[in-house]
Formats: sequence, C-alpha cells, structure tokens
Amino acid sequence: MELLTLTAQFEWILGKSNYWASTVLLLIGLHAMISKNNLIKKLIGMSIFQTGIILFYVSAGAKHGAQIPIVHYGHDSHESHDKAAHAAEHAADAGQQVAEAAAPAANHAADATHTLGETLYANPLPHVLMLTAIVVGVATLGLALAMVQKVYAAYGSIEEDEVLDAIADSTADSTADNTVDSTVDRTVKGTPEA
Amino acid sequence: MMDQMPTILMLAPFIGAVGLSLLAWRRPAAAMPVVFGALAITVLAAVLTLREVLANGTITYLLSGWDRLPERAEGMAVGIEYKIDAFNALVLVLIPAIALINALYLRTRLAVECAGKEILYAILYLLLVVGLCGMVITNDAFNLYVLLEISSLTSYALIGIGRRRAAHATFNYIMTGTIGASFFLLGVGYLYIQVGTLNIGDIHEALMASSELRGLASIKVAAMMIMAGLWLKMGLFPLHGWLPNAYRYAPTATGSLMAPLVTKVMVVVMLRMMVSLFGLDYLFAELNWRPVIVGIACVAILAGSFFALAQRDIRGMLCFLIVAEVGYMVGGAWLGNEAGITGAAYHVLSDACMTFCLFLAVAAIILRTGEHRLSAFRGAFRKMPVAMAAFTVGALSMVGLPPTCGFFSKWYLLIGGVEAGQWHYVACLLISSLVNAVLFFRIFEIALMKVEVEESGSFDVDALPEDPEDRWVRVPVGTIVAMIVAATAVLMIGLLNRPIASFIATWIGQAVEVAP
Amino acid sequence: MSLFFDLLSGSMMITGLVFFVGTVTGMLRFPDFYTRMHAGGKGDTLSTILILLGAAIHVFEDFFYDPLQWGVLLVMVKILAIAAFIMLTSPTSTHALMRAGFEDAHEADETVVDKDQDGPSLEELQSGTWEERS
Amino acid sequence: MIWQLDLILLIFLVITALISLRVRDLLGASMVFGIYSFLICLLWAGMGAVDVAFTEAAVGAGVSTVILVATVYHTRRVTGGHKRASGMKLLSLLLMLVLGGVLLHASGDFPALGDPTSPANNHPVAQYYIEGSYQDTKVPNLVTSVLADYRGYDTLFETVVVFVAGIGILAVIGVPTARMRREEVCGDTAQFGEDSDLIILQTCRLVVPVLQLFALYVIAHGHHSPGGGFQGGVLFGASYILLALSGGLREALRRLSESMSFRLAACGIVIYAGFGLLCMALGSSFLDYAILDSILPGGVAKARSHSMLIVEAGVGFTVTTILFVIYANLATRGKLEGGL
Repeated sequence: MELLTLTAQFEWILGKSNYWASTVLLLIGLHAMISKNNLIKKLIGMSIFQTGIILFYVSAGAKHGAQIPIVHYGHDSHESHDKAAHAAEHAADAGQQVAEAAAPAANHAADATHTLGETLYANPLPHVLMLTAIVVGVATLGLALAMVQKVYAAYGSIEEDEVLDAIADSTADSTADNTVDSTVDRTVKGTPEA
Repeated sequence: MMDQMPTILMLAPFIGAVGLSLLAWRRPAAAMPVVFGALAITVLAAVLTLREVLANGTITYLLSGWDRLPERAEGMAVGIEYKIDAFNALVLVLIPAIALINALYLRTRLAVECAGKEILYAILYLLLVVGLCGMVITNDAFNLYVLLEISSLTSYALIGIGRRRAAHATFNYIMTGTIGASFFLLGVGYLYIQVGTLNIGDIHEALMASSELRGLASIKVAAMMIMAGLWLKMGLFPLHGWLPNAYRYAPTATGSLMAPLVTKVMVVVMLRMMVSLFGLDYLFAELNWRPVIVGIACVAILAGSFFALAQRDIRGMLCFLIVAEVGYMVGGAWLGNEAGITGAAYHVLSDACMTFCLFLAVAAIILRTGEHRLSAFRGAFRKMPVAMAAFTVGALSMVGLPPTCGFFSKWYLLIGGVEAGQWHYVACLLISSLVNAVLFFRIFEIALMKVEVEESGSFDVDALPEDPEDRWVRVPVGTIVAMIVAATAVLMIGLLNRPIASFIATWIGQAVEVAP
Repeated sequence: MSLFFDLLSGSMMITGLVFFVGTVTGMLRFPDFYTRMHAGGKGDTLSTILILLGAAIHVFEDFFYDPLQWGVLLVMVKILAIAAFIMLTSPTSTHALMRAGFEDAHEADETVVDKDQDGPSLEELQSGTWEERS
Repeated sequence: MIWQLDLILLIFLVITALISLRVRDLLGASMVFGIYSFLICLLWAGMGAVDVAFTEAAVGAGVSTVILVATVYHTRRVTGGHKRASGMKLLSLLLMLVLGGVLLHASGDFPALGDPTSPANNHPVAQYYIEGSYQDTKVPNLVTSVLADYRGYDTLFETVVVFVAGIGILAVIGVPTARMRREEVCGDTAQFGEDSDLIILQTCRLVVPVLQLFALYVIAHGHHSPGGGFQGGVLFGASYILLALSGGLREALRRLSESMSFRLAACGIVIYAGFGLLCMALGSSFLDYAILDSILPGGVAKARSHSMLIVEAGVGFTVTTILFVIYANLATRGKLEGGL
C-alpha cells in the first residue's frame, strides 16, 4: 500500500517536473537580467528566461505516447497494423520496445475523447506559437546586441556600473548632455511664426 | 470594400514600410511622401471603420476565412480574428491620426536627426503604427503578443537611433520591455494550459461558464502575470525606470510619437484584458485586488507628480508627468465601477492628445532656443505665440481646467473614486492636479515675466552661444500646423465630452452584457 | 539473421561509446591544449561515425525484412549523410581550434615535446623564427 | 517521452544555465549557452515538438551563438567581478523567491505533464487541428498547416519581427554614409574570419552548397516533414554566415550584398502579404487561400497547400537575408556598407 502511494507521488512529481524546471530556468534568467552587471550576461539571462517560457508552452502541449504532429495520411491504420505484426514477428528487444511504447499510448488513447484513427498526435498549437516565440527571441537578441555594441562605442565598457559612471561623468559636464547640441539645425527653411 | 476596412487599416502602413524598403532603399526623398500617404489611408480606413461600428455595432473580421462553424471545433475560433467594438474603433482612429500629425513635425526633423537613415526611420515609424493598431484590433491573445513585440522592437530601434546617450537608455528599455512582454506571454500560457484556446472571447466565455475554472490559482496567477507585464510596458510607478530616459534621449520626433501613444495603447490593452478577457465580475467580485492596485496607482500619481516638480529638464518633467498619468488611468480602471473605467478610457484619449500637444510644443521651443531647461521659456510668449498657445492648452488640460479634455476625464475619474469610496485616490488626484498647476504656472511665470530663474542655478550663461538671437531658428509651418491641430483636438475632445462618455459607457455596457 | 543485424549494430554502437570514453578521458587527463584537442578531434569523429553507422544498420534491418517500407531506407540515407557530414566537419573544426590555439601562442607541455629530434620547437614556429633560421 | 532522459536533460539544463551565467569568460559563456540551446532542443524533440526543436537548433544554438560571439569579439571578452553593491542582488533574489513561490503555487493545479485529456490538449480547437486540418489543407505536417494557414496572420507578423530586427540593427549601429564603396570598407573592417586557411576554406566550399541545397529541401519539404520557411531560411542564412566566417565577409557580401538583402527581405514579405491581398482582391478575407482555388490547380484544399508553399518561400527569403545582415552588421560594428 505504501509502495503504491510512493509510486503515485512519484508520478505526480514527474507530471510537474517540466513545469518546475521551466519555472527554475525562468527565475535563473530573470535574476541574471536584474542583477548581472555585464550587459552580455544580462542578454544570456534574457535568452534563458525566454526558453523557460517556451519550455512551459511545449510541456503544455505534450502527450504521453504521442507521435510527432505529422499525420500518416492514406493508409493510417494499415501501417500501424503492419508495425504491430512486424513487432510480433521478431520478439527481439526492438519489438518489445515498440510494444512497451505502444501500451501506454493505447491506454491514453482510450482516455482521450478524440483521436485520429488509432494514432495519437502531439498538440500542434503550442509548437506553432513557440516557433514564433523563438524567432521573436532571436530578433530581440540581435537588436539588443547591436545596442550593446553602441553602448561600448559610446562609453568603452559593457559593465553596467562603469557605463553608469561614464554617463554620470558626461552629465556633470553639462554641455555634453545638451539635448539640442547635435540636433539644432540652423538651415531649416520655414516661415516665421505668424 | 467596406468589410475589408479593418485589414486595409492594418495593411496600409505595412505595405508602405515594405515598399520603402523594396523600392526606395537609396531615395531618402521618398520617405516622407510614403509616410504621409500610408498614414492618410490608414486614418481614412479607421474613420470608415468607426462609422461602420457606430452604424452596425461590433465588427468581427475573420482572417484566413476560418469562420466559426458549429461543426468546426464546436464553434470555437480556429483562426485569428479582429474584433472592433466602439472603444477600439475610437482608439484606432486616434493612433494613425496622431502619427500622421506627428509626421508633419517629423518631416522637418528627419533629415537633421537621422541623416543617412531617413528610409530606415520611416520604415520603423510605419511599422510602429502597425504594431500599435494591431494590438488594439486583434482578438487573439497570442497575436497580441506578436504585435506587442513588433511595436516594442520598432520602439527600441526608434529610440536607439538617437544620440549616444540613448544607447544605455534603450538597453534598459529592451530589458524591461522583454520582461514585460514575456510576463504577458507567460500569463497567456497559464490561461492556455487551463482553458485551451487563445481567442480572447472564447477564453472569456470559458471563464464565465465555469466557476471551478475561475477558482483555480493558475488563473489568478495568469491575471497577475498579464497585468504585471502590461504595467512594466506602460511604466506604472515602481516599474517606470526605463521610461523617462528612453523618451528624453530619443530623437524628438520619436518622443512626440511614443509618449502619447505607446503607454496609452498599453492602457487600452489592459482595459481590454480587464473587460473582454477576464471580465469585470471576475476581477472585482472574486479577486478583490482593488485596494492594492489603487494604492499602487496613488503612489504612482504622487511620485510622478513630485518627480516632475523636481526636474529641471523640460522633457524629463513631461516624462514624469506621463508616469503620473499612467497612475491615473490604472487607478481609474481598477476602481471597479463604471465611472472609473469610463474615466480611464476617456483619459486614454485625452491624455494621448494633451501629451502629444505638450511634446510638440516643447520640442519646438527647445529647438528654437537651443536650451532644454526651464529657462528656455524666457520670453517665449512673445517670441513663439503659437507654440506657447499650444503649450498652454496642453498644460491647462494637464492641470484639469475646463473646457479642455483633461478636466472631463479627471471628472469621471473623481466620480469613480467617490463612488468606490476610494478617498485616498481622490485625494491623490487632487494633489497631483495642484502640483501640475504649480508646475505649469511656474513655467508661465518664466515665460511671461522674462525673469532670470533662480532655481536653474546650474544654468550657465557662458554655455549660451554668443548671439542668442542667432539660435532662434524659425519654426517650420508643418510643426505649427501640427501644434494647432493637436491643441484643437484637446479642446474638441473636451467639448465633445458627452458623446464620448456615453459612447464609452455603451461600450462597457455591451461588454458586460455579453457576459452571461 | 535478425540476430546478425542486432549484433552488428549493437557492437558498432558499443565500440563508438568505448571510443567516446577514451575521448573524454583524453580531454580530461592529457597535459596540454594540443594533446587534448588531439584526443577530442580523433576520438569524437570516429565514435560519432560508429554510433551513426550502428543506427543506420538498425534502421536498415526494417527495410531488409519488408522492402515495401522504402521510407525507412530514406532514414538510413539521412543517417549516412549525417555521418559523412561529421566526417568532413569534425576534423575541420578541430583543425580550426588547433590553429587558433597555435596562433594564440598556447604553450605545449614539456612532457609531450620530443626534445631529441632536430626540428623546430613550438615556440620557434609560433614566433616565426624558425623560417628565419632556415 | 522517456522520463529518465527528460529528467537528466532538465538537470543538465539547469546546470548549463548556471554555468553560462557564472563563467567570467564571455566567449565561454556564449559557448555554454550554445550547449544549453542544444540540450533544450533535445528535450523538445523528445516531447514531440520536432519543428520547435529544429528551429531552436538552428536559431538558438547556431545563429544566437554566432552573433553573441561576434559581439564579444568586438567588445570585451572577460567580465570583471561584481563591484556593484549586493543590495540589488539581494532584492532580486527576494523577488525571485516571491515570484517562484507564486509560480510554483500556480503549477499545483496544472494537469499532469503529457496528459492527453488536459484542457489544452482536449480543447475542440486542438482536436480540430489534428483531425480536420489534413482534410482542409492536404498538408500532413500539422505544424505547417496551423502556422501558415490557420494562424497565417501571426506568421506574417513573425516574419515582420525578423524584418524589423534587421532594419533596427542597421538603424542603430549602421554607419550612415551614403554610397560608400563596399570593397574599400570591407578591406579594413572585416577581420572576422579574414585570416582563414586552406583547409577550412575548402571544407566550407564543400559544405556550403550542400547546406544550401538542404535548406531548400527543408523549405520545400516542410509540408511533409519537420521544417518550413523559418527553419530553411535560418539554414540558408547560416550558409552565408559560414561563408563569411571562412572566406571573409567580403566574399559573402559579393554574393549577397546588404542592399540586395533588404530588397529580398522586402520581397519575401511582399510575397506573403501580396498573397493575402490577392485573396482580398478576389473577394474573400485577408489570407483566405481557399479563394485562390480559381487560379491554383487541384481543388480548394490543394489551393491552400500550394499557397502555403509559396508563403513559406516568402518567409524563407526574409529570414535568410535578414539573418545574414544581422550577422554582417554585428560582426563589423555596422561599418560594412554604411547607411545605404
């Protein structure tokens, strides 16, 4: 009896492990974004933060014993029959593995209200969303790295405290910070105000 | 043709931007005509959409043609759809209109502030408008995230294109913005894992239908994450760190586009999340976060106002006023009664116009005097009557004097505060108005009295050019027209307070009615 | 016959893993940069290819028993293509790393330098003095 | 899913994440981050998200690492200690504790991992994608059909995000000099990979065409196997990056110049949006490929399938060129050609 509850607990933990891991990654990344001094370290933290969220979504769409979301069109059931027959024929390791993998899939397939034929496919929607999120992530990373290079060109450092010091220095020198210093254009042609 | 208006609205600036990159890569002269043309089409389409909404009620537009059929996914939305209700339609007119008027100002500054990058700037400018409109128009939570990122990335680039001081401010903005957007995405993920759809209307219905679902901790956390993400993006007080520097050091045309629009669109998104996604019943009857959030908003209002008072830089002052205004709107929205939400929605419109008006006027004044401290205003009424008139209208609206729009929106916020019994919010609103009055009348004093200002002690006479008159460049016609239009808009939104308020009230009524 | 395929693929994979163990030991135990890269470059390439070949044979088994499943053959071709790719790129990347280390003037450990032979020392090569001398 | 493998990967993920944030050498940190990306893409492949894993392998482990390294190369390689007061760190840790508590609390009522009956997996929409999309579109890869058709509007703007990043990087660090002669500039700024040798050059000459061919295969075969416009585009862009790394940036720019890149990128978006507009012109809503039945052969479902292929090709154009431009600008601090 005790063993049973232990297994149940273990399964419960397994059922949450990905969500916990994604939370941990998310927190690691966020902590780095806030507390790291180096700008590139902050960006690595940002990427880890984003992968944490992506892991969360992908976990939300995972199914036990599911196939990748590419349908075997046409002879769906026929093919899986073939496979089963094949597995039975060679009762070797490989065949056993297939059978083992198929068993939970079948159980769950019975639970699920709808399945396509006999095959269970992973939920494609989170995958689509996360493709977008990955691309958005790399776009943000590229732009942020360009900003890091600009910061380096301006202040000669990518450590935040040194950059802030340099900014404080240049602000003390009031002319350097003059908003319109570089932007005033005397050649703008226009009419005088009425 | 009429039913395609929402898409035309989205696609006009989009096609303009892509066309610029395709055909005008080496022709800087083409930048402004395309910007004007694309935005004019957008405004036209938005006005037609608004008319359509007024005549026939909420518009739903199905992209990719995946209409909701009972046999297809039990009537759930399988594709992405637009949903344009009364309030959306109004905001959709506001966004391209401000961008279009700002383009009049941009035209004179583009070649100066972004020499050699005119085309790039124009592309980013148009795509920012696409992102902002897209966020308002869409009815899909994930699509909202994608367009949020488009508007964020374009804003980063539009700010980062500025001078060297902008670099670090932009980096901070990128960090904060990414955290905000990711929090939003995570919140949507928490909703998705419990509900299974991303369509805002469908999520709302699922939440309404099942009290078991509403009781889940993860839905609460989802609301928390979405709100926290949006607050980060709009710069609510403890999370406002990125805002002042980013807007201050950006190119001036970026500042006058983003200051009125970006934070306000975030408020619009927050209102939509509250009204259309979670539903007011859920947020106020079941969560009861009202005291906390109204408290935060009060702190934001006071902090923004007093920081603004402490600023010597004019644009820095305006940036902190935005922080205070965000406090107004968040507080108003979370008062939880109709007057509060009406006030917040109304204030979105009026704040966008008055901030725009102030930023334009200040940009013109700074440009002409070459001085960015309060002393720039010396003798300004005499030298720049139009700019100062626009500034006065904007300032009076900020203070909240009739007949400007600021008075009416604050009025609704006050009524909401009184009705909800949130007296500290009412008090903060009044204190902030007083502080604004002090702030602006100090400027008027400088402008009228021509006195040497004492508190700008660090102001160095030697730093001025030899002949001050030499720097008093003329203000271009485009800027003058832009300022006049903006000031008129401030007054018009104030004078039309009754129709607008009843309009917003109908919107809220409809949104609440839809909920069973 | 099935046993034959299984044994073949299994033994290839196991040999690959053994080589991997050697690689890792070498990477950890060898004294300097060059010898470590030597272990890494060679062992890594061979063991990866062996494991991939083992997988290819395992896949081929399905095709062997049921030639109708020609799709499986495609998988095998893909695995072999990966093996060829690894064979080409892995030594090149090792070479690039070695060269970078050489140009960066990484020192060789004295225990692995053959002092008796009449040739240029590493330092001479790195500094270019060898060419001057000859 | 094999839970043993999953657990090991998760533990390694956390470890590599911590290492990449702890290492002082930024080049090393970038490398460890590349390893992190590979591990997480293994994890996703294990969960059946092959398209996501493919993209992450190409984008996260490939391109991200390269552009990180390029930036480290042009800034500083070693980061100092934490001179800043630890107050911020403490505050951040406290915040993380609170946030972690909240998130873990929320995870308490999540459905178990991999439960086919969870709300997200059992929702009519998810079921519809699995059951109906093959009938609707005749595309076996469900991810492709959802990506390019049901949520095609999202994907259009996802492409625009990439485009914005390219334009933004050029706007931020590009040197604004009109019509600067490219050869001249490249001569003295493209140090990155300039000093390559024969072996590397020859290998890359062998690999690049194969890589490009494979990228085209990935785009074209995205209907039937993992892959599509993004993955193929990233691979194609990576081939140019490889060319630039081995043979010098000039070599790569000779084949794909920056202005040409942006034109092609815009072309890609025009193909995508243009297809949507064509649908509007024919009298249906934006991106409703079904209406293209009248011009494309093979019935409504096939029209959708063909349109998706064309649209994915457009995505491929944009991603290829923009990724190369991002690399080229970051690797030369924006000096390669000037403001164009």
